[in-house]
Amino acid sequence: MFDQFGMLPIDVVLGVVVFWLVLGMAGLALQNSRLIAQFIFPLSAIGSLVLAGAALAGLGEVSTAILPLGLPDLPFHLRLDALSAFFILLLGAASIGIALFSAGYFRRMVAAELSLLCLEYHIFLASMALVFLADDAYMFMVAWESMALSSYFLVTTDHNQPDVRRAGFLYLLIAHVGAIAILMSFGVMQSGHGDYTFSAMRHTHLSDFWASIAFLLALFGFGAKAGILPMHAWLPEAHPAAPSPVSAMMSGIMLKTAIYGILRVSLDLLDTQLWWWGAFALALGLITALFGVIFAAVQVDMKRLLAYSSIENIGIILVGIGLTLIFHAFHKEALAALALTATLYHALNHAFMKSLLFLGTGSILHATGERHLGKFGGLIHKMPKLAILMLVGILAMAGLPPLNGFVSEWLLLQAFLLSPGLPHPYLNMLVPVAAAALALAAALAGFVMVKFYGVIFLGQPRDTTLAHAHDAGLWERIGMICMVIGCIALGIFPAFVILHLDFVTEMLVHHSLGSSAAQTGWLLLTPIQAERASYGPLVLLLIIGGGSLITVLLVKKLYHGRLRRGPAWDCGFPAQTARMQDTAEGFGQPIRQIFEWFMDVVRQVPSPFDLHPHYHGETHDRLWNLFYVPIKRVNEIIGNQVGKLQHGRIHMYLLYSFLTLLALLAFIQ
Amino acid sequence: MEIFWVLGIPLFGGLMMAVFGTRQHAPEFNSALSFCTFVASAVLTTRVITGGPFSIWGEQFFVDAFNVFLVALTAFVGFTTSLFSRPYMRIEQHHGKLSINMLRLYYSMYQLFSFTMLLALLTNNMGILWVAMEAATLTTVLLVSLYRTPASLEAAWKYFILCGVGLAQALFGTILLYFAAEKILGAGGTALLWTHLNEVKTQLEPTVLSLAFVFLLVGYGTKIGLAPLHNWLPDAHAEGPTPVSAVLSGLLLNVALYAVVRSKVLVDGALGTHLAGNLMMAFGLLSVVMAAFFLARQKDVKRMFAYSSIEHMGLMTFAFGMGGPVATFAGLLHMTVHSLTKSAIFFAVGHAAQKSGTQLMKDIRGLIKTSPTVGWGLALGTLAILGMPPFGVFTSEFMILTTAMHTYPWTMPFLLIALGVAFASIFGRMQLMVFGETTGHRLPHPPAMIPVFLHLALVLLLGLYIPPYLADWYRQATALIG
Amino acid sequence: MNIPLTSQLINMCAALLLLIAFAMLSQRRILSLINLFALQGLILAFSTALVAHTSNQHHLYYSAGLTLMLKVLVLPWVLHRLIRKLNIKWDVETMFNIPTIMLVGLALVIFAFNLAAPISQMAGTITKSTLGIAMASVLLSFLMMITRSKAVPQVVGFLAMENGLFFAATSATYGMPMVVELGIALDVLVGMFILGIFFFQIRVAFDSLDLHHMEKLKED
Amino acid sequence: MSYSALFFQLVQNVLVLLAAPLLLGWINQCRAWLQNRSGAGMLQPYRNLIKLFHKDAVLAHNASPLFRATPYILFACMWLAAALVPVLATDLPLSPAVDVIALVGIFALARVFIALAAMDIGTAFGSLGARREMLVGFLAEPALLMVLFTASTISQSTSLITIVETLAHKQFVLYPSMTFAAVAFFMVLLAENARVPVDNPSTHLELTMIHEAMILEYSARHLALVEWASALKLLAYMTIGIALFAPWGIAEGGNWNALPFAVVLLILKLTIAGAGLAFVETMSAKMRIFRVPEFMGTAFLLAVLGLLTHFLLET
Repeated sequence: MFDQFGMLPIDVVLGVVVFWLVLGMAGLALQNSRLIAQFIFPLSAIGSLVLAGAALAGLGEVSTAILPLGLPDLPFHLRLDALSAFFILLLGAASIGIALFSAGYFRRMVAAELSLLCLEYHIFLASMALVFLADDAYMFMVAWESMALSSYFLVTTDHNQPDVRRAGFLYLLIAHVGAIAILMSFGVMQSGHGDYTFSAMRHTHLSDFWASIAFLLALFGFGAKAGILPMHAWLPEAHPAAPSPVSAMMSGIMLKTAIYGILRVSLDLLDTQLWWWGAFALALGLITALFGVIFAAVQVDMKRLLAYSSIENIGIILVGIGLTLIFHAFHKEALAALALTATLYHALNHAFMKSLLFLGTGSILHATGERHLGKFGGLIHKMPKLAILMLVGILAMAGLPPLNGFVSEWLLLQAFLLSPGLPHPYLNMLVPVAAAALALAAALAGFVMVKFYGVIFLGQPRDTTLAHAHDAGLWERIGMICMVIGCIALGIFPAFVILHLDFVTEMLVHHSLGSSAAQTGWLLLTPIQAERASYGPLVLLLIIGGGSLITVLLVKKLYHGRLRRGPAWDCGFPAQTARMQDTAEGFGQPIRQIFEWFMDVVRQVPSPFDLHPHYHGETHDRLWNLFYVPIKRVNEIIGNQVGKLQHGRIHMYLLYSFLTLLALLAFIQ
Repeated sequence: MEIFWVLGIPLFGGLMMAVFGTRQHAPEFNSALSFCTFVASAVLTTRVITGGPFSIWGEQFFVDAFNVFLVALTAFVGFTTSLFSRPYMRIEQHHGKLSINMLRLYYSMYQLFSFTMLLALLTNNMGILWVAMEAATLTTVLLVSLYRTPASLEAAWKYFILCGVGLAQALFGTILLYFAAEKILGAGGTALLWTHLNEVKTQLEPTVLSLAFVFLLVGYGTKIGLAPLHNWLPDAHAEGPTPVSAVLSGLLLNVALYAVVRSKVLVDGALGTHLAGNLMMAFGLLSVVMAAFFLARQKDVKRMFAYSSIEHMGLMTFAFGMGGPVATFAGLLHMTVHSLTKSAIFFAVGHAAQKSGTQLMKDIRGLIKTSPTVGWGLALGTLAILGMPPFGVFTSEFMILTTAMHTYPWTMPFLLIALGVAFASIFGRMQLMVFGETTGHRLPHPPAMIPVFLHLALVLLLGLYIPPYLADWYRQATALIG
Repeated sequence: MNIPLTSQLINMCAALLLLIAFAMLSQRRILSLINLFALQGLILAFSTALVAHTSNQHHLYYSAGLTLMLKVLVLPWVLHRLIRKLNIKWDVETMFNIPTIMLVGLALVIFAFNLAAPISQMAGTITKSTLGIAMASVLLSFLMMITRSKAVPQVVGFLAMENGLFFAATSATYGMPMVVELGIALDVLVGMFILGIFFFQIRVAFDSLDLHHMEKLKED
Repeated sequence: MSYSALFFQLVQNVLVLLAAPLLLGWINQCRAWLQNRSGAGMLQPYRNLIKLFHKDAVLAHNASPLFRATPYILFACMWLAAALVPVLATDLPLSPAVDVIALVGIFALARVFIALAAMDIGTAFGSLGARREMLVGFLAEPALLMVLFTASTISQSTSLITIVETLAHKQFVLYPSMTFAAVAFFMVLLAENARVPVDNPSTHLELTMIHEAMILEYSARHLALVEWASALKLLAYMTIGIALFAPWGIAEGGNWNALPFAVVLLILKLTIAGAGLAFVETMSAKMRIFRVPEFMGTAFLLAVLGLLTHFLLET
């Protein structure tokens, strides 16, 4: 695409990165809200568009570059191969809408804060692009931590609130611990020859033990960023704390950098893959997915709900990675390609649908100033345009045909179904159970999304302030429409998408679905063979859409269209107040009841004689008490013990030094 | 000749300040002296880089890539600290904490302290090195007790006794070194010259040298602040004036580490084993871990960063202990960036504490609101010291950790836990100080934030791009250390 | 075995030094402590002079003179003046169990001898066994510093440690190069000077030189 | 795609549309007989539909467009689902577009829409129904998927046609896995179609109703479409059951000759299945709503066990 200008895709990508950085600086220099919102952010969207285009062009070819920065013997190596191009494509495509949305969303922010935010926003974008581009461990880590740092400052935009500070702290802490683990993983992979380039790591053969260590460290490190259990604690805190476009970017794009990292390390940098890595990832992914969706079902804060839903989706993606690894380890490359395709597809889908939903919550937040689900209701009447866009989002998120969420789940389930025949009996047993759990998670996602949409948009308004809600602005809608288009296009034309994903699967597992996926044309998606499985979303859409239309027409034609408006019937109940609807807590109640052993529920049940009864229930993460609190306690205990060493008496200090001396003398003797 | 200027200016300055330290423009004069020292050291540096190592005055002074780099660093940080102390000390005076005579003492001792450090770095004689270290202790003891408060006296007392005793061990180590060397080199002047020792190091008696190294390590290690010999360090940092904390953390600890590394080179040569390295690694690791857990319970901001210095000195000791081109390179780099960053942090912390009127972290709030420069300086400095890229501290930690991961994987859990705990402790507190609603009030003099951002910019540069000549310089030093 | 008289004398001095170190370890009264310190200095100067005589190292005479000046005359005088000025002449140390300390000291001596044994084997000097004693007295002084609760005895312990070091330097190695020795002497002098100032400041700030008052800076 | 295939598809489309209420009528009639009532006759559902279509629609004041659109979407989904299941012949051109997973997806789509519509008015019953429906759904959906997976793994395909062809073609083998699956499927069928013991389609009792609670606010043509969709759903489930567990006698490919036999056989199967359903419904009591998750959980467990059994015993 860019060849005629004598540019490689990687040059274009780098150009966009620089362009973003310049935009960020310009924003800092401008100090003018209106200009930044209406000028910088749309330009940033153009950058994203160019980036996506370059990445699309870069899918098929490998290009490298070296920047004269970095360590003395290790300049920044950059490489645009299929895997990075795919994720850059994801970044570019998803950030278009976010940038356009931001143009509307931030226009009323205080200039000083906005200019700072603009800088951090663009550094965040640029560092994510560089994470994908990096071809040596040092550059990767620099980009990785810059990303964490810039997003930390974005999360703490509203730092006057203690909750926000706490969220930011937790976020950066977990991210940093993860980063150290990643660093150590690179340390294992560079295997002592001091060459930190990825190409050197690719050519290093590690023993199974060390390869496993590297993999586990990477899984831990990247998992901390992705929100894989039990490192997920930051996610439901940080996403609600951040401004909505930032949440969208973090959830939609940043989490994928971790996925990228896991894929890069496990399938590209390590030359051996052991099957149990896959089984481990699979199990972890399932637990994460189920955990996320169950907690999403009981949330009462709309952004927390979406954050937990992100945990679920990351879990699903990890399941895909696990399957890929299992197949790859057993040299079932076709199946590995299928599972990998599903993984990548889901990552792409999630970028669009979750960003869309987060952006939507931003509009709602602006219109109502509320995040608590218990205060909403009936917004479909106040914000009809937003409601339509969000409907697409929740349907996609719930994994319903013919939208995109379904495609990737379909592919993943196909991969599960085709897995029998693995040379390992336990795995064969694990796989159906895993498929069942995955199906359960997917079904629960439907529950969550119905709750989300129903409580916010449908029913009667639960709060009087909602009367003043206004619909999303033009820029905001344009941004969200970009996302909606993405969701629909990805849902309707899977065969076309998979043709592009093939570059990645070809690179990582040396097999692609291309030959079979589109063998019956772009209309039908047939990952292996038409007889084994096929799916035609466009046909589905046409039939359901057409069927509905025909029905409407027929009903209108054959009968009549008479319609009266009246009060709701509700089995004859006379009083119809908004308080009679299910609250968000109420809607989640069955899930809470079923999975109560799973969570830490604090309830306040009103007494029967209370005239104004208020039920209050809070659900906490049990892992917090099981995992994080003990760590904190141990830390404190050790801290106290260590603290006793420093008790102010100089004699004891002398004694330490004396004993140290004696011990060393004894030692060398 | 440059060496003469490098040493002469601060020595002369110290005497001058003792006389003229009460004048109104004494602070500016102080900065000017430090600047001259810096210029002289820069000239010296260029000469060494272009012309290679040389020694003068009967080989009593010796300059190679290793020490000239520390000389340049010391002179530079000495200069920026003098810039910082100009408004800082004026504010302290304004707040009534210091009298004019104390200021005279401060400026005089500041210059002498610079002199002793530079002497320790430039001398070729292990004995003089010891003398200079002891002298550095003595000058800083007076600086630490500058405020004459009970707390500062206590801190200074502990500092004096602990470091005095520690350095006595180092002297014993030096004597043992001499004892071993005189067999080969003969009694007299040359037997303590490092260059000569270095030439004959393989012939030195291993048992004596291992014994000597233990004493040297314990001795200078006290000065480095290695756990469990570190107990003076937090007190001295917390109770002294902030510029002193900055140079203590940023420079003096480095010089002590320099002494240990010089000794290690000799011992390694004599022993042919990795004993010295292993001891250093053990000390380093212990320091990192213990400092991390100490960090978790700090209330005083300067004390906290003092523990952070212990942690980082531990990391450097660990790196030098590991040895090998990458780790040694990383250790040198870490010395540089730690000096720059930690002194920048102390500058910011000093002003923050002045703004809030306390060093207790719970009473320092919302710095970004009232003075964005102090707030951002502290925030960025803290993030840098915590090893966040793209700052240079990360660069060296990257190399240290990846090397350690490969060579000594068992150290990894300790390092991971320690770095994590340290991060949580420092970062959580920094966030509270920087963000949120403010408690501060205006300062009577504008804060000196240029040094802070100058240092941070350099650290940022080192994180992203190490200039080739600097890298060569480090490499030469690495080759020397081995 | 035919050991020259000077060597015997030096060994004798070494033994005496060790004895004094033990005596200091068990001494409760500050004044006697200072006197013991002066005595130690005297023996040190004597033995240095002896070494200078035997080995024909002339600079060691300067060292001996320096020691005599500094450690026998100046420092004890300064200390005497100090305690008179600060009026702490009658301070009595409360120490914990002296026999225990002595036992620990004994163990230290054995340890030090053990440590120095292989080195003494190869020492070419006439005074090869002195290294162990020097090390022992350094360690004993260290122990003394640990067990003292008042500031002045602690400082005396510190100075005694310097004496031990000096003994090691002269007897085991015929003395360090002159530059170094001068430097060390200067440091000791300046250190004492600073300490003197310090004592006054501490006295003003705490009303006492008892180290128990200086336990405020700690982790709490 | 041959014309005969198109013809088959068209025939099936029309047939399911027309036959669905009849099946419902038959079941209701059976229930009546079993309960010693005379019953309203098998054609009563048709009469109901016609009556509803003729009425004026009444909408609540705050009904949104979503509320109005839902019956049509629901109807289209169910129609599609019912039309996809190969019951008479296995040569259906629409079938490749929708495999078993997509089929489950279509059911889920319909469920989400009806649940959303139920919440739209903001009545107590509506949201209660929606919540319960989603509760049932989130357990029923994976169970159904697992049942279908059992069949898919046997036939190595998720395409309904291949499944049916494989199962019909194979020698009669008693698959233990399919037994588990059959039981699970039957439980899912009961739950998904709002039958006793999970739900009771013929009462409006607030404590128990699920499906009816959701459609309380619908009237006239909207209600008619919803009811018709329910009938279609029941038919679809019945035919899926037949296709999975008793596929014999289907006209494979576009075999015209086998068609009459297939039609007769299908009618027979449906008759028996309907009667069986009525029998089970009559014999069991409506369970408490809190028991439903356990019931569904059992179904899910059975389905997973079925799949596991397949891997254990049959591969």
